[in-house]
Amino acid sequence: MSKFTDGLKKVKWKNYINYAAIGIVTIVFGILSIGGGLPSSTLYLLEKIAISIILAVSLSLVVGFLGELSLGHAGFMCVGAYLGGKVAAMLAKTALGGVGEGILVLIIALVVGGACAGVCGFIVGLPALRLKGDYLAIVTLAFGEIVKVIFQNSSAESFGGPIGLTTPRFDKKYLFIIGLLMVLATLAVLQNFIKSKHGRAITAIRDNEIAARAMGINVTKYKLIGFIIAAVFAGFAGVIFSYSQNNISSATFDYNYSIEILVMVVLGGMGNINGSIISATLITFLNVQLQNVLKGDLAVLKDLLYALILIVIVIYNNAPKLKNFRDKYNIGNILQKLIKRKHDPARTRDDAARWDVVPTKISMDEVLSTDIIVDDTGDNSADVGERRGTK
Amino acid sequence: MKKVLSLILAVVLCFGIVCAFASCGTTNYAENNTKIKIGISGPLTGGAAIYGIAVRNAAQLAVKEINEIEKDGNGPLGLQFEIDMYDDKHDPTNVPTGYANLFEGGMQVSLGTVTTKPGLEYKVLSKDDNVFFLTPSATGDGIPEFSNGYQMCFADSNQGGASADYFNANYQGKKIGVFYKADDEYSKGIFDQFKAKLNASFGTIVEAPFTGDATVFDSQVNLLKDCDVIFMPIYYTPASQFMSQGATTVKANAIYYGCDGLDGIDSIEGFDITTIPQEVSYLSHFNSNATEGPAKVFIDKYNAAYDEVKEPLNQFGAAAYDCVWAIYEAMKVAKANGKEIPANIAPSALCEILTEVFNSESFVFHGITGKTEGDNKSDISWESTGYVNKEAIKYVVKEANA
Amino acid sequence: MDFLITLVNGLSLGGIYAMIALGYTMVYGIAKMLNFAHGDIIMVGGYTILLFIPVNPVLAIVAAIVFCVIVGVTIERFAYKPLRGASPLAVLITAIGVSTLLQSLAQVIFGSAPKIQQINLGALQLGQLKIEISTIITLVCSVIVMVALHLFVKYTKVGRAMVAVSEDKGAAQLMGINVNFIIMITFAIGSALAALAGLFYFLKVQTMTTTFGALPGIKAFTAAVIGGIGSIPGAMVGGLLLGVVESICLSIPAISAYTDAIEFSILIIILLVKPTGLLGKKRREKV
Amino acid sequence: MAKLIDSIKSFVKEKILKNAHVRENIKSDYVLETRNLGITFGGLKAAQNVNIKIKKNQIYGLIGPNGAGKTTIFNLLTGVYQPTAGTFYLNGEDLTGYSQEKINHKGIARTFQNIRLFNNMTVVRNVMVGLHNNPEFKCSEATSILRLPRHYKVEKAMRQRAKDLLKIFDLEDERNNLACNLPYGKQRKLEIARALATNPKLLLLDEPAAGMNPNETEDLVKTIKYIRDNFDMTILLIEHDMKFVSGLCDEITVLNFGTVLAEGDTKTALSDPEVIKAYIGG
Repeated sequence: MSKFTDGLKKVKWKNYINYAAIGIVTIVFGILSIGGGLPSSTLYLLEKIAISIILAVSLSLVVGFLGELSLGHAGFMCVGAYLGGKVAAMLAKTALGGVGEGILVLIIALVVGGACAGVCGFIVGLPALRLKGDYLAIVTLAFGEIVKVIFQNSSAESFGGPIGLTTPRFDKKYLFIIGLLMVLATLAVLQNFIKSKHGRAITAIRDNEIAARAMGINVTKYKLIGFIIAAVFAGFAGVIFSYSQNNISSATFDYNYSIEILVMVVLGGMGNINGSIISATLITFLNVQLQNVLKGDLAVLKDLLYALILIVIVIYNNAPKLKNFRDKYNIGNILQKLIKRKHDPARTRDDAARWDVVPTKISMDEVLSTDIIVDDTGDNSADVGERRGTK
Repeated sequence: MKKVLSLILAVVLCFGIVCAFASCGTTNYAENNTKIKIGISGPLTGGAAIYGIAVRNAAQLAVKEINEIEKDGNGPLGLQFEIDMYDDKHDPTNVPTGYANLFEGGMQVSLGTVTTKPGLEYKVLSKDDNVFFLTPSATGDGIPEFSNGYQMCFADSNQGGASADYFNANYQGKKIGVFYKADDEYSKGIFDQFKAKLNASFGTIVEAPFTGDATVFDSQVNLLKDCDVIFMPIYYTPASQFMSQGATTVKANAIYYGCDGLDGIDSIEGFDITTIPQEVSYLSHFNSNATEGPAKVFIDKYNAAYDEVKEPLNQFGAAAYDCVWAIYEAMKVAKANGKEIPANIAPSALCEILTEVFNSESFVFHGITGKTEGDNKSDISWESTGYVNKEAIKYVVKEANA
Repeated sequence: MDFLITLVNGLSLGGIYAMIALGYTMVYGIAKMLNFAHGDIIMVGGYTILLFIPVNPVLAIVAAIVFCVIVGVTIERFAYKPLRGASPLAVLITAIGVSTLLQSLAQVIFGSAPKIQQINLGALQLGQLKIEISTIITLVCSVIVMVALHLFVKYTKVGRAMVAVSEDKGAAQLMGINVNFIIMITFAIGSALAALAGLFYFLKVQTMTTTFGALPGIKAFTAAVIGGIGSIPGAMVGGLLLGVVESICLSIPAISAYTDAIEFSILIIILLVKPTGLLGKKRREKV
Repeated sequence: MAKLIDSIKSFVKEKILKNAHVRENIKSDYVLETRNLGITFGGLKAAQNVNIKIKKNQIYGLIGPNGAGKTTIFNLLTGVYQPTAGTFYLNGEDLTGYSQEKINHKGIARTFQNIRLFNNMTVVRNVMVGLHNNPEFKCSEATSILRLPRHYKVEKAMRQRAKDLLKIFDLEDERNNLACNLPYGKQRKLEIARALATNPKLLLLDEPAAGMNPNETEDLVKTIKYIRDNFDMTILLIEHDMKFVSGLCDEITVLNFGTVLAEGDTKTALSDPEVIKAYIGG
């Protein structure tokens, strides 16, 4: 017994607070929904929130931790939605469709959608090994657009072409529960991954790629893993999205959608998973609510507001000239002073400094300013080899 | 900073969720209605807004007229009507939320969606709750798939087929070109049917598709410059761009031939159709520049009520006007048959009543869309599949310059 | 013959892309940032032209240039300047924010409905060739602008200062060059080019929407990267290449629906073969 | 089909791999041996015909005026640049042409002239990154994601090892500070600790004493000797400080303009007239 309570005391509850919060939301709303006490609008909202959180958290792995800018996250989602949706549509009519109220088909669709998106993540990750920063950003953007065009021009029998793919809708009473469970799974995988030696390696690559290489970190492997994991979860989000709609069309997954996900990640604080969760929830919630309040062209005031908040927050967090101001008037610091908890690194426990949470400013200068280490000697390595051959 | 911010956000969020809860409760959301609520989902912002706005305005016009007849409970039904519109921005992902808002707001009967893509989402959701809808302008073939859905406009396949018939009869021996939007269900749907029904004697037709938000049509103009007849199953904005970009390059005696999407092309602000040397015509159920008949009466009423430059009328609006009246007439028939229609009738109950009327062969609605003769209104009836039966007319918007 | 027309159309479209790409590339070369909002400056130019063209076409052009320069410099001053020295990712995200801001502002002011303004300058008959006059004007003007820009950078004091700043900001400052001023000038030139591009694009499109600049903006960005971002001749080559490819793809109905995919695939392939674009300079990190 | 595969194979062999370096191990008594190592950038010969031989447990110095090509040699030995001529061997194993990661796995670790720490990570975690590839701490991604007991065991052991290493450099108290908040001298020491964590056979130190005050330098000399003795380490270092070099190094190589000016015993090499000329600029 005492061993058990000791064990409980050792658990760092702070690390699990997000699981707890989402778990409680899932249980409370799940009970209400099954009891029939929730209006459809709330159910749809919860579905959307779950999808946004999965997207934002998975993108934050690439942007926040790996330090690469990806503008094609909606493209991965598109692949997941279309392929998972297609599998679901095909299987729903077969005998499998009846097993467990369609849960089995949903699981198969998730696996297929996630796997296909993962393969795309691998393909997009390959250029990431040669390209950096701005160049990689445009490649991911291009990938998203290519995926969109391909699905748009598919034949009516395969993926529905311009009219979109007809997908089975899951019972709305349960879909959001599945969505929130997927959020928990996403959190479990990503947090466990990031808070391990592998996550440390990824953060090291972001902080200083050359030093990471010199430490023997396999940069190729970890960059690919980062891209693949993010893509797989975007694919999951896509499958859930396809289950939340009767008809999906690739125009939904455009570049603006990727930007919206990026905004969620940035506003939540890059590399801050809990921040991403909160900002994804809030932005989705506001999107839906403001759409009802702001009619006509005034609806755009919402975008105007987001843009302004985005600019102000980024400038506030990053402007070199505001550094002193930030340090002086940081509410966190002020609160700390009020509570009088003096920060003494020597006395704090090992995990006191949260290495997985970094300020928005990532010292990306070096990472971004080097395109690639190339030999000035010639454009190709054959040239190099030739000289060596003549030794 | 971040912690406090997130705390505030969390509080706001909880507050919002509680608010969302407040609306939950009864299953018949229309219980407290004092008027019959007609729901519409359509674009009020974005590129397609012009259609949504026309639908809203025309529907409101019809409701106003009906309410005038039904004033003080003296009308045949003793009911008042009102319109509730949700801005879906022509984006199907907005539809679930939009539909839920309408439904939970007490919608009893609906005009469905203005455009097809959101309509594909809408038809399933409304089927689940059994809400009757009669869409003015969602032309997709699959829209009236379920028993609760009806169309006032021609379905895409009908338009494509009718156009092909017209070509077979009138344009033999001419070189045919098609300008269409490859990633648009309306355009592609009509084009596919058109191609299938067109006589083989025309030989190969010149296809000039475009996609996405393309606005530069140099290449398409170049492809189609030698054609005698150019079929344009698209909406009028890209059509007008094509015409003005190709004004000098396309054959001066060529004929532009479109479908109902071209209606309104002559009333676009900034686009002067007289500068186009070619003939512009389309096959439609309504001519928004009609100079006589019931259409003219409606157009005058519309233009008196709304700003004709900023919110121009088009066939979408005319169809919406007819939709509201058709629903009203159907309710009158039902009442005459002894059905009770209280103001707070549940949507599914109303749906039962209306489908029965619409499916009966004797129900013929007289409207302003379709072929009218003199001052007589057109005859419009529905098949039990939900497709509309009425006659289409070819309208020549502008003759070719001599 | 058809191919010739396709080529001319492609070149004129490419000229527009090149002009926009020049803006991207100059700002990248000198301020080391991707100005994602550049495409929306085109939109600002387009609306200005739309507003003033009923008054006087020449006035419209001048007004568009002036207004775009003001907007461009203002954005630089208030959104980008505070972030000088911060991480490029932060600047990029701010630029995305500015882009959304401009678009939504335009929608608040002008509404979301497309605005059409017909401009028909007629066509030129050269034997069997029939070419729109606006196409020729675009082609000629874009060539003139590119040559002028090249000469400006090469032979004027400010131009050389720009080269110096792009090579080494710190050293340039030590040499007495006012770096802030040079960056401001770069934004001004980029915005003026965007205004011109807006004019020519408007001649082609004749319709204004709030997303008027988004498509040419992304295409031009692609062009700049293909040519090697930061390189002025690269932007020209990339722009023209992309314009011609687009025109050729569109002229073949079988693949025209895939035009965007083809263009982006070309981008990816070029980047994989030459990670710095066609004419981009390689930079070596000192270890 | 088989014919096609053959033709592809021969194509790859002839066109792509035509001049690839064929690795050949040698028998060597030296920890590091370079043979005619060289690299050219365009027309610039940054290093050529460099022959260095380092015996086990030696502290070997690489000196020369600015731009002599010292750091270039380091970059060649760690795979940042690929040599255009020559080969190098670690304990007789040919490492020429390997990637940076692979060379590190084989046993060469380095520090950088301009410090490259993982600034947003704590001190202890910087060292733990160095321990990443240690076979003792092997733990697959799946193990970590599923939080199997192995994950906790490995994390704990890694932390303990990192702390032990930090103790040597007197950085234990700083372990939970962010690396970027350390004073300059301590950052240099942390870099050495991190390099040491990768368990190398040969340690390359690029100007370890740069920017340190005399006390710190003296301290560093002691530490380097301690590392050599207790970790059974061979060390190659670049340094400008002559006093530091002569007090520490057993042998040196003097470079100028990419070529070797003098080599051998520290005292003799430093008194070579060519060297004096190069430094004083006669």
